[in-house]
Order: sequence, then C-alpha cells, then structure tokens
Amino acid sequence: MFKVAYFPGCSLSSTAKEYDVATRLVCEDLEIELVEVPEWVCCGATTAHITSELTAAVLPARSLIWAEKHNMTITSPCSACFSRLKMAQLNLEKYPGLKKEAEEILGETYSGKGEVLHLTRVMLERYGVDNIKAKLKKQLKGLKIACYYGCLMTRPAEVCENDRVEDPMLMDNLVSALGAQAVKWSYKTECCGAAFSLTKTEIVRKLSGDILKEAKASGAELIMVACPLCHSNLDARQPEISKLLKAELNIPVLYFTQVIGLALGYGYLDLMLNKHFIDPAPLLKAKGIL
Amino acid sequence: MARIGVFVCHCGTNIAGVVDVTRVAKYAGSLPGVKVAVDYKFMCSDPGQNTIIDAIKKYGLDRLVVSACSPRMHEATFRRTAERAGINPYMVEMANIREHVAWVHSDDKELATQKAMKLMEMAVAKVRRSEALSKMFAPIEKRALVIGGGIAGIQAALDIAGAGYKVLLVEKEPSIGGRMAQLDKTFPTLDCSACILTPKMVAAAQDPNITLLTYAEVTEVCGFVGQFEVKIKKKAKSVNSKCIGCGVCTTKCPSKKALSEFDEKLAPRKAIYTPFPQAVPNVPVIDRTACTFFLTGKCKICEKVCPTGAIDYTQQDEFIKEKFGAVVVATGFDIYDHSNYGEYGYGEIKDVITGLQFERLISSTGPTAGHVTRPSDHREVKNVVFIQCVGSRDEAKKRPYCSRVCCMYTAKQAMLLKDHYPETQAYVFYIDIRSAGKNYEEFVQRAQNEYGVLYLRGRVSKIYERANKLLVKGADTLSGAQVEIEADLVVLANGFEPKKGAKEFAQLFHMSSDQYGFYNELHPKLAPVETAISGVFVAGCCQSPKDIPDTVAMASATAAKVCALFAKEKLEVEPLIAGVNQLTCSGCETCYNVCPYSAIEMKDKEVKRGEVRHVAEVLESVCKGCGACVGACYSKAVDLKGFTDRQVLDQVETATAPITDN
Amino acid sequence: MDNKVPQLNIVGFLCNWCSYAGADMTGLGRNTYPSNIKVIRIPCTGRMDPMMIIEAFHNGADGVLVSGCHPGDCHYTEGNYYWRRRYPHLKSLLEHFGIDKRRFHASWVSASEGKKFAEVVKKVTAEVKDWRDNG
Amino acid sequence: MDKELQDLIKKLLTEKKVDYAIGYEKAYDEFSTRPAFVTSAEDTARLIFNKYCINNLGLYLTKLKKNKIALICKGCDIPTVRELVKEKQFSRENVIVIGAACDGVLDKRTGKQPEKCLNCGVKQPKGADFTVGTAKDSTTARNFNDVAEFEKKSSKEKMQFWDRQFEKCIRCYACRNVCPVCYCPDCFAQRSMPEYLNKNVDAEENKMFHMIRMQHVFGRCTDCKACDTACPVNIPLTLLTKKLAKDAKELFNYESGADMDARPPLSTYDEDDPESGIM
Repeated sequence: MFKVAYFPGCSLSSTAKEYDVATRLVCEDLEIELVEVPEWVCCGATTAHITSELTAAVLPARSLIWAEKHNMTITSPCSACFSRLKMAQLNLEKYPGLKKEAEEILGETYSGKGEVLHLTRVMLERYGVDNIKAKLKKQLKGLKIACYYGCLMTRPAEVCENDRVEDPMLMDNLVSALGAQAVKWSYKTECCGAAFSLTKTEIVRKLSGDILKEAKASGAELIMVACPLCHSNLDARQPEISKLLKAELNIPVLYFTQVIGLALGYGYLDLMLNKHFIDPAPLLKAKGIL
Repeated sequence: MARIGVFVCHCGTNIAGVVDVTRVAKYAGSLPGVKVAVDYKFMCSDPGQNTIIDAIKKYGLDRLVVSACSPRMHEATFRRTAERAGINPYMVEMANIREHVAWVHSDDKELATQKAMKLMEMAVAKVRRSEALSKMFAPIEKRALVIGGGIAGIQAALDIAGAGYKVLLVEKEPSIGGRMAQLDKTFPTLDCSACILTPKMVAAAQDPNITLLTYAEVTEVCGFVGQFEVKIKKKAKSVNSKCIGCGVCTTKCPSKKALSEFDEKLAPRKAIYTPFPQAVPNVPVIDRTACTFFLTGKCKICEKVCPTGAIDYTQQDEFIKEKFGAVVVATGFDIYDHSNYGEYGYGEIKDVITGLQFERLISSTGPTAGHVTRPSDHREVKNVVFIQCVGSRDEAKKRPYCSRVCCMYTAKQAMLLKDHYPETQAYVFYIDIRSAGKNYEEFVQRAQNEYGVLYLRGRVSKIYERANKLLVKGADTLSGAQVEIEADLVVLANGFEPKKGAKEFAQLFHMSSDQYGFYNELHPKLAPVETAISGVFVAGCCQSPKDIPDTVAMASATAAKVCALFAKEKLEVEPLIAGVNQLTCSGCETCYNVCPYSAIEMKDKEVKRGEVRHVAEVLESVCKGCGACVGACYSKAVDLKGFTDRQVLDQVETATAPITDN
Repeated sequence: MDNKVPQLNIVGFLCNWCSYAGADMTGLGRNTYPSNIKVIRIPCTGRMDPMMIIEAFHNGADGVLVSGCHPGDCHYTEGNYYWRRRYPHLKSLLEHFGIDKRRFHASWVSASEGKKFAEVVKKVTAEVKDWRDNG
Repeated sequence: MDKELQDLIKKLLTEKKVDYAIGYEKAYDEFSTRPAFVTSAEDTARLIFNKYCINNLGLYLTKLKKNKIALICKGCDIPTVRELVKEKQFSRENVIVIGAACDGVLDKRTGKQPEKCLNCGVKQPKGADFTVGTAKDSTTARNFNDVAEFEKKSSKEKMQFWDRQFEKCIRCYACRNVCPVCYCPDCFAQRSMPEYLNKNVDAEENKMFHMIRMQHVFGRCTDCKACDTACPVNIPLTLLTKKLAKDAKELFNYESGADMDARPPLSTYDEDDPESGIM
C-alpha cells in the first residue's frame, strides 16, 4: 500500500470540492492511501507569505512536522499549498534562525528531511503512470486534451524539480496512457492571472482568455488542470471571457483526477462533474465516455 | 669548509637609518665559516660590487651573503657580480633587510637590528649548504606539429613553414578549412569567407615544408619540449592516393542517409563525400557508418565508376609515431547546443535555427543555394527574429562568459538577410552590443541605420509555435514594453563552447583547462599563447571565443614562439630544478601524480647493482622548479636545487635559535 | 596591536611569486608589523613539505605562517591547490598532538597586497601571543 | 577451515599459479601465531587460521616484489593490498588474495578483542580472489567516538598526554617496521645530511618521529592497527592512526585502500576545495 500525508487545503473543501472528492475516489481505487494531516491549518498562500516570513514558515511547518514524524511524504493537490509547503521547507533549511523561532512557537523540532511533492508527482511519478494504466477500466478514445500546468507547480524550477520547466510532460504522459490525445501547445505554463483573481479581474480575463484561446486553437476539446486556482479562472470565468472575446469558447476544464476517474469508470455525479460552470457532459457523451 | 663573505648594505639611509648595520656586520663576522663581513653605503653600485669582487679575491671566498634589499630586486645583479669574480652564481644568497626589516620595523630600531642580524644569519646558514649549479642544455627536434586545420592552424603552419621549418598539420575532418569555411561572409567588411580562406588552404597544401594529414587524430603524446613523441591515428579513408578528385564517386553514390556536418545537418550528404566543393585535399572519404557496402555488403558503385581505381574498401586505421620540437594546439570550438533552452523550445522547433545554420542557408554554396527558407516547410521568410546571447552571458545555463563574436555576426546576418530580401524585417534581441574592434561599432550602426534592422534591448522569454508562425515574446527594456513578434524564422546567436572532448584532449598534453573546458594560457596578459607545458602553444577559439582577426594574430604569435624556440641551437634550462635520489625513491608515483608539468618520468632502473626498481626521474628540460614533488614525497627522495631540504631546515633552525651576540 | 612583542618566534614561509613580493610591497608602502616573523623564501607553497613545519615547531617556533598565491593565481598553476589540501590536514594533526591551532596559520597574499600582508602578520602574532599568554 | 585453506593453497601451488603462499602458522604456544612462507604443496599443512592471527601479512608484499604470491588476508587487511597496488609497490596480478573469514582477533596483551573488531564490517572479506569460511559482519557501524572524545581535550592536555606517552618510547621502530605502508627504502628517521631527526632518544625527538610518521602515512594508512599491536611499550598508536582515518574521511571524503580509482587526498585537488580558514 502506497501511503502519503494529504494536505487538501481550503479550496478543496469549498470551491474545488469536486477535486477533493475525485482525488479520494481515484486514490482509493489505485490503493494510494491519503492520510489527511489532522487539524491542518491554512498554508499561508493568502497574505501571510508576503507579509511575514515567520508566519509563512510556521503555518506549513506544522504539517511538515506531522508528516515527518509519521515518516510520510506530504502532498497537496493544490499548487499554491504545495508551493507554500515546499518553500517553507526550503526557507527553514536555509535560515537556521527562522527554524529556531518556528520550533519555539510550535514546541517541536523539525529535521527538514521529509519530502514535499505535488499530487501530480506523487500519483504520476512515484505511483507511476504505468501502474495507473494497469488499473484502467476504459480508454478515453478520441478525446483531445490540453494539459495546463500553471505556475506554482512548475516554478521556481529548482524548487519544483519537474522534468522540463517550459514544456512539462507529466500530465501529457498521463493523457496518452488514458487513451486520449494530448495536444501539443505552448501555453502549458503561462500565467492565468490567479493572483489578481479578485482584485483586477480584467487582467485575469485577458490572461486566462489567451490560454483558453490557444487551447482551442490547438484543437483541444478539454483542458486538464491540477490546481483549484487555475480551474476557477479557466472555468468559472469562461462565460465572461467568451463574451469579451465575442466567441463561444465552451471548453470544459477538468481536474486530472477527474479525468483518471472517468477512465476508471466513474460517472458524472460520482466525480461531481456537475459542479463545473462549463458542463463537460455534452462533450463526454459525444465521445461515448459517459 | 665554506669561505663565506657577508656584505651589509646601508642603502643610503634606507636601511642604515633604522638598522645598526655595523652591528649586523660585526655579528656576521662571528659566525662560523664567515671569513669577512663588511658594510657599505650602496652595495649594488659599481664601487659596492667592486668591494665584493676585491673581497672574494683577497679572502678566497667561495660563497656570498648580501644583506640588502629584496632578492627580487638585486639577486640577479649579485649573481653576476659573483660570476665576474669567478664564483658560481648560485653560491649567492640575499638577506632582505630593507623591504622585510628597515621599511616595516622603523618603529623599533633595536628589534629591527636584531631581526636584520637574524635574517642575515639565516642567509649564511642557507648559503653554507648551497651547491654550485650550472646552466643546462637540451636538444630540439626542429619540426612542429599543428593540431587543427582551421584558420588558426593553417596560419600557424604557414608562418612556421615560412621561416623554413617543417610542419605537420593534422586535421580530424576530411578537409582543412574549419569553421571559417562554413561562413558565408565575414564582418565588418562583408567579404566572402571562402574567397579569403581558400587561397590560404591551397597555400598550405602546396607549401613544401607543410605536410597535411587530414582525417587524422592525435591519440598519444609523450616527451617534452624539444622532444615530443606523438602518436597519430590516420583514419581509414577507403580512398587511396590514386584519387584525382574527379568527384564521380560522390555523384553516383546512392546513399543519402547521412546528414552533412558541413551544412550543419540541414541537408543530406553522400556516404562517399568531400565536406564541400573546395575541400583541400580534394579527396573524398567513405563514411563507413552510412555506406551501403559497409552496411549490407552490396553496392560497390563507387569502385565501379572510379576511373583510377582509387577506392579501397580494405583500408585500415593506421597509426604513425613522430617526433616534434613544439606543438601548436588549434582545435577550435563547437557552438552551444540550445536544446536546454526550454524557452526557445528545447531545440525541438525546426524553424528555430543556430547562427551557423543561418550561415549555411544564406551561403550560395549552401543546401538552399543561398535562399533563406524555413527548414520546416521551405517557405520563404518575411519576419526573422535574431536572439543574441544564447549560451553566453547566462548564469542559469552555466555559461556566464561572453562569446565575443555573436553581436557582430548577428548584425552581419541581419544585413545579409536585408541584402538578399529587402522586403524582410529583421529584429534583434540583445543584452548589450559588444562591438569593440576596428570598424565594428560602425558596422553595427550601419545595420541599424542603413539596413533598418530593429534592435530591441531585452531577452526573449518564450517562443510559441502557432499555426505556421513562431510567436516571439520578449521584453523591450528601453521602452519598458512587452513585445510580441510573429516570426517566420528565429535565428539564435549561439555562443561558443569548447570542442567536444576538449578536456580529454587536454589530458594528452597535461594542459589545464578552465571550468568550461577552454585551454588555459600560461599567463592571461603576459603569456597568452603559451601553456603551462613548455613547447605547447594555443591558438584560436580552443583558448577562448574570439573572432577571425584575433585568431589569425594569435596563430602567428604561436608561430613566432615556435620559431624562437627552433632558432636556438639548444634549449637552455634553469638549474633550480628538482632531482631524484633514486636510491631512496620508493617508486610510489606520488611526485609523478602531483607534477603540474609532467616533468617526472617513472622508470624501471637498476639503482644498485642487481637491483632494478621502479623509480622517478626528473626531465630536466621540463621541470620548472616549483617543488610540488618535494612537498609531496614522503620518502624524501626528491629535492629541489636552490631550496633543498637541508637549506630550508638550516634556515628554520637558525630562525628559531636565539641570537648569540654580545 | 603593538608591534613590539618580545621573545616570540614566528617562522614565515612565503612563496616567491606572490607572498614574498607582497611582503616586499608592505615595505614599499611603509606599512609596519611586529618584527617577530622571520621569513623563509620558498618557490611555491606546493614546495611546503609538512615536515618542515613539524621541524619548525620542534625547534621551538611559537608560530608558523605559510603564505602563497591566491587559488587560481599560482605561478606554477597548481602548487597552492596542493597546499590548500595539506594545510587543514596538518593543522588537524598538529592540534591532535597538542600544538594549539592558534600557532599555525596560512594565508593568500598576492604581490600587490602589501597591506594585507601586514594585517596577516599582525593577526598571526596576536593569535600566537594569545596562546602564550592565556594558554 | 584450516583444511579448506590448505587445500586451496595446495592447489594454487601445484598449478603453479603462485610461487609463495604467505599465511599463518602456530608459533611457540597455542595463543601465538607467526607468518608462514610456504613454497611447496607438502608444506601447506603448516597453515592455520584462528583468532590469534593478528598480523597484517600485507607487509610482506613490499618485500617480495617480483614473485607471484598467494596472500592470506583478513577482511581488514585487504585495503592494505589495494593501497600498495595503488602506490605501485606491487602489481595486482602478482598477488592472489585469499580472504579468511574472521570473527575477530584476540589481543594477547589484554585477552580481549581490539576495538576494530567490535565494529568490523569486513568479517566476511570483501574484494578477495578466494574466500574461505564464513563470518557475520558486525551490525554496528565503525565510529570515531574515541577520537572525537580525545579531540575535546585542550591542546595543553593533549600535549601533556602525548609527552607522557612518548617518554615511554624506546624508538625501536617496531611500529614502522610492521607498517605495510612504511616501505621507504631509507626512512627519514635514519637520514643524515639533512638530519631530519636527532638520533637521541628523548621524549621530544620521539614525539617528532611519530608526528612525521603519522603525517607521512596520512591518506595511506588503512588503520590496520599493526603498529599499535607491535608497540612493546603500549603507546596507544591507534589513537593516531584512527585520527588519520577520521581526518581523511572528514576533510577529503577519502578512505585508504577502499577505492582503487580514488586519488590519494594529498596527491590531487579540486579547484573548489574549501578554504579551511586560510586568511
């Protein structure tokens, strides 16, 4: 049994509930045990990390210490949470003073040896695409998918340690394994405007619009993501972006665990596909997947 | 018993103003072996030196100590003085009581005087153990080896041959010419590269003093300056000397699988080929990894069509071993492989090409006969973006150095593009323009002002493939704006890097290289073409990136160095070098491993009657006297003349003993 | 510190090309330093046989300084790199035998660093003095 | 095990694979062994291996350079062979290493196993050409705790400690003579012109002899403890040899005789070596 410490983060219990549900469902099938970090707290992705170095380190440190104590790799499905956990780990290693202070506040010691990975790497690299492939119930034949990685799971490159910074292939390999077709496009890691999601929506509309347009132009019928923030910009804002571009985009945006779920034979409601603003049902029905 | 004279200099008041020089001289007189001790105002002056010469004669001295200034100042002077009086010049020691005493301890004259006495006593202790040494000589094989047949190697060979010495020019490829032959035009004059290079190639081939050895590689080197012994592999060409270079075999060869190295893989080439039409020598070779006959055992078309019967499938690699007095290394460079530039598509976008590929595209002898078309679909181009500093000035790619020529060749390429296709637009992304050189800045200005090449100061963040175009996104830091250019072709100004295998090659000669693999010159300012290995010189881009005029100048400089070496009857060698007492040598090879100059040779030798042992021997003409071997030898078998263990130990002992002056 | 520290014996081994020339430069600039150091000129720090240093301490030297060219600047290209390995090993071994680490030092002084040489000698002398005075 | 060993040597000698075999034989009592040099098959019956086989026979490799030799080694002696091959004292093809599995030797003086046997990871020899017997490696890893403990002393305490030790030294040079890497044809200690070392036997001179010897074997000493065992006046030389091993490991990540390809730490350098407090 493959066991990891699971840090869902706040989005996964609210706007991205479906990501959490699909992830747990899929992991159970794959026999990946997700051990939720008990009483996890905010990762600090909000304002903490730009206002206080200490808060930004202490918040994730709690979870890091728990995972380390229980000898588990810690993972988060949310790129922002992952980024905070990983950056906190690096900063605690880099600045002994900070580590001392954090340890005092938490009343525990931290060795910094535990591993922090994004959920994609846990599932697709450690568990392995081949192992997933072995458990599939059906092939997602004929589906053209654009994999969108976003920023926080790829950058900074030396922190995220992905295969290729500018052109990651991790999710693309998954798509091929699922029997679908990963389109070749060059906006995999472009900025969706996440940080301005609530404050300057016009920037978000422009940037996310570019991504959607490019995905469409490259022939994709569906966008696959691995981060709730990417998702909300590309999915929830799509109607207004369509209006702005004066073109009907209508391209569903699914979480990667939802897509795996489809290939494992789960249905529309199991994976909470009804929660998306752009309903994937018509497309999936047309392809004979639903 | 030693007969030592001690001469204490006042240096005007420089020394005498602080140090009680008469007390120093008096103390000297009390030391064992010292026959005479005097002080004088200026020892280095003519009367001062005469005082020394007179004393040598009067007291029959055999060694001298001069207590004066730094030996770095006047050691040579007093060695000559000694020689004039008939004493071996290496029997002179100096005690530095000016720079190391008077000038730095002027705050306490008593302590200064005591220290001056001590330093003088240490010099006496050292000179007591000095041995007479004489200059040494070694023979020189007056024949040069030039490795690399690019413009650097050709120039060096021509210059050395011009002075009347024999040269062997070795080139790895089937033809000489090197990188320069691949270029279309040269900056800043825009004259045709081939037109100025070909006459030199022909001259090299026809010079009676130059022997060309193409399709050959150096595989082993031993020996040292004046006496290098080099093993060279002559790769099997499969074409013998009967070839007249008619080219029928190449025309008829059916194999088109291999890609032309000369055309930077933009076009196929035959299995039997000369790299380019003007090749020297104009003799083709068979690439056995591509030849149908060698792969399948059938074909032999070239043999059938050859009018002179020059094809020989049975040829084998051949090794020759020859002797040379000096070596010029001119092995050139490779261009930076941009496949680890993710932002430029990991080298996977066909229409993102290297600068050198552009040279081939725009060259009338190139695969497209000079038409600049896209490698992906052969369409003509409208918008071309040039990106400078690819693999140069980029810490993230571990290439922080400037490749020096890219600014210039980019300007040249943009101008050539506009010349050929006036309706095209060329954009250049740059960090800074580095155009130091005669007429260089003017050239870049012309590109901007007369040719309308648009220069944008900033880096390109990403190249996107969209429809049939390349979308180039970058920053223009001068206007502070993001720019997006829809391009048909992107040309990268790939920087220079050392030739693949440069480090391994350096090991053949024990040359050192920098962290990138460029060969180290002996001194960055004062010995720019010499290497730490005497008799081995470097020219061209194997030392660092440089343009053609600098390369040619450097090549001629190596030739001058080689000729200066060959002009000597014999090689004079400084005697302050290491020596091995083979009786005590344990043969552990520690000295052999640490010697920076490969001046140690390990030999099986009869050291005592009937006892053959593995022992070290110093190559006297190679040793530079650094003493690294002495510091490492635990058998205490190696010693350094002029700085022997005995001398140093006696200095240590004297330095730590109290002064016994009443 | 005061330049007058009587009865303290320090042996300095300076490489000919950088540090010896640097010490000459100290004189040229008339920078002063304590007179306890007695300089022995060697061609290169690569010549420094650890035995010589052991001998110096054995003969009663209170301190030893070895100074050479900065890494990368060695006249013989590699000598000081070898010394940079011998130094920590020897220092550790001497300390193991009870020769206090304040007594043995190394420095890089280039031919132009006259001031630095004076500073180095002051620091070495102060350390050796500290060892002798405070045990 | 003795039988297995004898048969193996017999075979090697009969097949002329080797000229000599160097092993152990019983000495004057049952608690003692001594080196045995066997040249004929009949003679192999002398050979034994037991817990009293404390000597490091690698020593003899430097003395018999030209012959083909079968050498019986405990796991801890094999690094010596590698070190000597690295130092060109012997070529590897001239020696057949016969590893003898060893459960630890006994120090006759104390009747106990020496410290090296307690944390031995090579009871089952590694890198031998043939191995006889089986033994189980210690589960605890080798440590430098005793050296680290000594290092905590002040330099004055260390100096006093060694002064007391070297007052005992009689300069018999047994430590040097049993040391496999002390093979210099003419030891510095006996030289004159220059006289590196005064021939007087007094504590200061004795100490200097040991300091220089330790410096000379740094990065070469395999910490085999031969010198420590040989010392007639029980100077704890192991505290010095182990220090060398600790320094080589900590300063240069080097272990003598472990890796044939690693350059000895003082015969190589790295442009990025640490500055180690050089001013």
